[in-house]
Amino acid sequence: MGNRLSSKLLGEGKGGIQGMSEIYTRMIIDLYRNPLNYGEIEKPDIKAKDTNPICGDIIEIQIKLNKDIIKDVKFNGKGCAISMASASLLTEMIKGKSIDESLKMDKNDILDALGIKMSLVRLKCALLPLRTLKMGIYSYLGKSDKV
Amino acid sequence: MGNRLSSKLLGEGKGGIQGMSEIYTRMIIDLYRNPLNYGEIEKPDIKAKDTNPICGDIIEIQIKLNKDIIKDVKFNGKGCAISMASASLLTEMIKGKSIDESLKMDKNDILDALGIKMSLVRLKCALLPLRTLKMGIYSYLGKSDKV
Amino acid sequence: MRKVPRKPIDVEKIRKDFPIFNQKIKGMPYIYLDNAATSQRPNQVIKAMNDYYQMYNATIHRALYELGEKATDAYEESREKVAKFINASPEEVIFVRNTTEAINLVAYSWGRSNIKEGDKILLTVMEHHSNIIPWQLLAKEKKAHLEFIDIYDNGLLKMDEFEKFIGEGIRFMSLVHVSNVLGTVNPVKKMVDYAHKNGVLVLIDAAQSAPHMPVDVHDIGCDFLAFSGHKMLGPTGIGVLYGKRELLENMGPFLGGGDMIKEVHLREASWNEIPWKFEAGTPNIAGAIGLGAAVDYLNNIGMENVKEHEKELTKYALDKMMRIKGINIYGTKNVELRGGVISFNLGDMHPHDLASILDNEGISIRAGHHCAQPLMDRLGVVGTARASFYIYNTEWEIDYLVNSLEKVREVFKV
Amino acid sequence: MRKVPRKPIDVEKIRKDFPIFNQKIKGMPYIYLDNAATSQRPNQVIKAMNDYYQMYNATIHRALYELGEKATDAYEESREKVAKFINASPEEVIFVRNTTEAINLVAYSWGRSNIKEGDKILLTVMEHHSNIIPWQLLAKEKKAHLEFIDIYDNGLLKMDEFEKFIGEGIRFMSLVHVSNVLGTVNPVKKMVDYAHKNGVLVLIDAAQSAPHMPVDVHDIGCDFLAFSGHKMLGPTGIGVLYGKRELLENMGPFLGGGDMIKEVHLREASWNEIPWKFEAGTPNIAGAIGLGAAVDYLNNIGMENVKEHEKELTKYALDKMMRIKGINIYGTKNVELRGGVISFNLGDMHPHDLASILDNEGISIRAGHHCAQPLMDRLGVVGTARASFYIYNTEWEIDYLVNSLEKVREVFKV
Ligand SMILES: Cc1ncc(COP(=O)(O)O)c(C=O)c1O
Ligand SMILES: Cc1ncc(COP(=O)(O)O)c(C=O)c1O
Repeated sequence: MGNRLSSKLLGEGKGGIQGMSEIYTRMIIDLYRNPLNYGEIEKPDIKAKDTNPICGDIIEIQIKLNKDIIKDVKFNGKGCAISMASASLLTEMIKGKSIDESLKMDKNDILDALGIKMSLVRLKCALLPLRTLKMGIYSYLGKSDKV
Repeated sequence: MGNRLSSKLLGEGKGGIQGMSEIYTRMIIDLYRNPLNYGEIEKPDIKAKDTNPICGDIIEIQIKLNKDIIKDVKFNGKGCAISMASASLLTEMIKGKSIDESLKMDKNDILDALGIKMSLVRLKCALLPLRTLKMGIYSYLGKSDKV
Repeated sequence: MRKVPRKPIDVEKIRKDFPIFNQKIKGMPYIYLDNAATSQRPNQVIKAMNDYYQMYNATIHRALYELGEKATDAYEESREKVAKFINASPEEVIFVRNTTEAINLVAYSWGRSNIKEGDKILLTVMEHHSNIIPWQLLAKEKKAHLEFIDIYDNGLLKMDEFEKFIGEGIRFMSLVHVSNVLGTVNPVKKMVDYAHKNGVLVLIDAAQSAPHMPVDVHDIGCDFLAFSGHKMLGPTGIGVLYGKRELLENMGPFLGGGDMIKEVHLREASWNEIPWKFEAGTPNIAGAIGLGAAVDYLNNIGMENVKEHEKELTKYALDKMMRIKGINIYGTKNVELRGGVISFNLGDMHPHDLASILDNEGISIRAGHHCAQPLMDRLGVVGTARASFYIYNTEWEIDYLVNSLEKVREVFKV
Repeated sequence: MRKVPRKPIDVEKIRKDFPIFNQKIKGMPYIYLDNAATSQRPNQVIKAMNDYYQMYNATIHRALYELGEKATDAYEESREKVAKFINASPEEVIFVRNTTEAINLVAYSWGRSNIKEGDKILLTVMEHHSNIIPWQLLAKEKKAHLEFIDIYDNGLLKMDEFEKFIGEGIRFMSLVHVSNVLGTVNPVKKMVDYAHKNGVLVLIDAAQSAPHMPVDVHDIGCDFLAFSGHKMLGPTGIGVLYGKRELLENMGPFLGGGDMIKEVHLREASWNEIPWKFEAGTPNIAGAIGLGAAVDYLNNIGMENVKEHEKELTKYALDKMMRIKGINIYGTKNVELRGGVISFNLGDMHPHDLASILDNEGISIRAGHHCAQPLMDRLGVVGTARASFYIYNTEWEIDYLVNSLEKVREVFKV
């Protein structure tokens, strides 16, 4: 999973740019400048917001469902390039998936998609969108008595 | 000062006994077993008590005056050999002196009298009687408006 | 806790790890018998701290650079080691300065919001000042009462008094695991069990147990447990408070500042998750790393083996010391019920004189009230002399101690 | 404070004392610019602690044997060094873990018995969380109020607001000497003077000043002053609270336990003299000794020279950095009014990204809210990147930083 997408998106950009940094690939910088699925959805079925207390990054994810299928998803918020790129990729990946499938996604899916290795501190940035997504799904399932 | 007395009392005993310890001279052990001026005075003019919080040693000094002259002095309390010997020697030294003279006594007089060198912690034991004495004299002078 | 095969400790090998024993004190091999006060530190612990200072010195948690990451990893890895050592989860392990701060943290944070006027807090007469004063301060503020379980003359707790107190209504109990004076090993598991059945929370002061025997918080079942790094081969300035997760999560903060917060506004703030909620400001990073190395060192020996070694030394010492004329040894003589701590007096000698003379012989023991004045009052003494053992002590050292005591006795005509 | 002739710092010589600079990080010489978070430690400090652990490791104050005496002497000698360093008396110097604990000590001990319902406590918007949360906790408990002095956009305090607040009735003020974000050096002497004329006691958070410039508590006139050892070449886990003698003597204890008592009975106790009244339990002995060595090291250089060196670096850095396109530097550009701390942002880049990329270049800077979230809110940013200097930093390092920032700018298309 995810691999497919990351290789599509990564294109030639994998690896360091001008030797500056192993983690700031062109893809990540591009996604920071031009995020995918950034914005809001009218009357979303799922809506969740979380922050990373270490850096103050803040992400909100909004989802429109068609039964159990994620019909549309948007995110907004403020954060570093890693968390923004991660949110772009995550929203791209779950579009059209069922919420159950989405729940099964884990850390490795995100890292594969980003195509980089990173330190523990930055990992928290990378995983913030996924954590927010799961929070949102769980509380939706809770409210709708489906768990 | 003091030297006179200490050499009198020290006799042959100065220096370590059986190599056990430089500070436990025969004099000190003898004074621990048989303290000088131990006891109480009826209706003392000066009476003071103090403790060494590190070890719980407690010394009370009682003085009978004849004008400004120390006519009689006794001590009582509980403590280690150093503080007990120091109290014996101190009371012996101030007998017959004026209270002003007594106030002038200092650390070196006590150490000379004991005839030993010692560490900071034990120094507090050695000086407890002198501190108690001075406390007593000062509060006497304070009460009698003589300062 | 790591399982290590039961086997006698190789003291000669261990002593080589401790630089302090490679020097002579007053021309004599150094005999250190004040381990209940603080232990010595092996090279491994010193090196772990030096490595931090020399190779990856940085602050933790918020540093985004490589050395900061490394420091964070080392600090949190130490927490995991400590957690395993007492069979707890890492988030239940709070780094503090020492046992004293750990107990105060509970008294301030849990105590001030749970103890009400008229409540009773149960202690014992054998507590260290660190496990008395925080409760006195709390009781005074809240108009609560302190009760104390007495001991028998042999140094064991009066269990019927304990049950009576619990039966009469107690809100909280704080109890020493192993007495630093009597050596008594209290039956904490049984007592915690009984207390819990009566709804009483229990803090265990493990300052003298965690360094010397296996301590398992799940087995004991206690709600809080406190100990100090410096008594278990670790550095000074680092200690541990264990607390049950649900309790810690529901407690308000103690010290406020950096790292213990989630969000701060001018007039309100929210707290970080446990354990960090209780670790305000830049912690003793090197100290925590050193403590981790100390735990490794003890695990390599095996805590069962540490305990066995000390039990044998204690037995040997009691046998020999009891034969000294005029000696008075406190506490039970049953080594199954006591740790490696022997308090004694010699005739009418002041314990300070005893310690001073032994110091001149190159032997370090302790003398005084051992921060347990109420226990001294109970024993009717101004203080005691105390010899306490650890992994590097030998029977030969005990022989030397006993010989010296015999000489002291003669000199002082006891 | 020792008088040392004014002369430029010999950085090459100094760097040799710091083992961390003898290694390469990612194959590059290590550029450490996070000194406001924590400093590096010289060999002299590490050695002082090792000597204690290896040669005279023992507890202090109550040990009657030679090594215990030696440890006590070294510990108390460090206190004297620290006292001289800030021109205080030794009994006014309390060893704590860090600045955070120092401030909490005052909030708990002085605050809880002096702050009453409706009282106002004055802070500033540029305070570190450590100088906010303790007062929030106190204010909440006592139903007191917090007031905050705002800043101008150039990072200087609004002095008219300060005077207005004082005029309207303030019970206590706690104030940072040098901001860890803006670098602003507040006119503490003048402010203390004005506060005292209005009967307001003042605590100075000297975490960022004591390491970097001469600090004289008598000259400043403050009632309390707090700082951390780890930011001034000393070890982690040791810090200092200075308090005026009369205040400390009249304050109740904070933590209860061994060493801070005079006499203990079952239900009451009396306290030791200052400073020990506030040092409960076994302290960070090695940490205090290490801090003493750090003070020696700084004295040898001379604090005036330290200050001058940093001023020159800051000036050099500001000049160069201001030329970077898209950079936003916070705080005053007047180096007479700011310490060696430069916070900045680059275009719309997140400061974390900046720090991460620089890390890859072998440069350690900080990024985030710097434990000053209210100040971030005031500045309208999520965080900043921050470079901060110390005695071992050079102009070459700043050139390298500036070069790297230029490259980052290109890559990120700022
Ligand atoms: C201004 C200021 N105050 C307080 C602190 C807190 O210091 P510590 O974490 O050592 O307690 C710091 C350092 O982070 C600081 O810069
Ligand atoms: C039983 C007991 N509790 C508490 C303490 C206090 O330990 P610390 O001084 O490390 O806080 C000690 C050690 O002195 C102790 O023996």
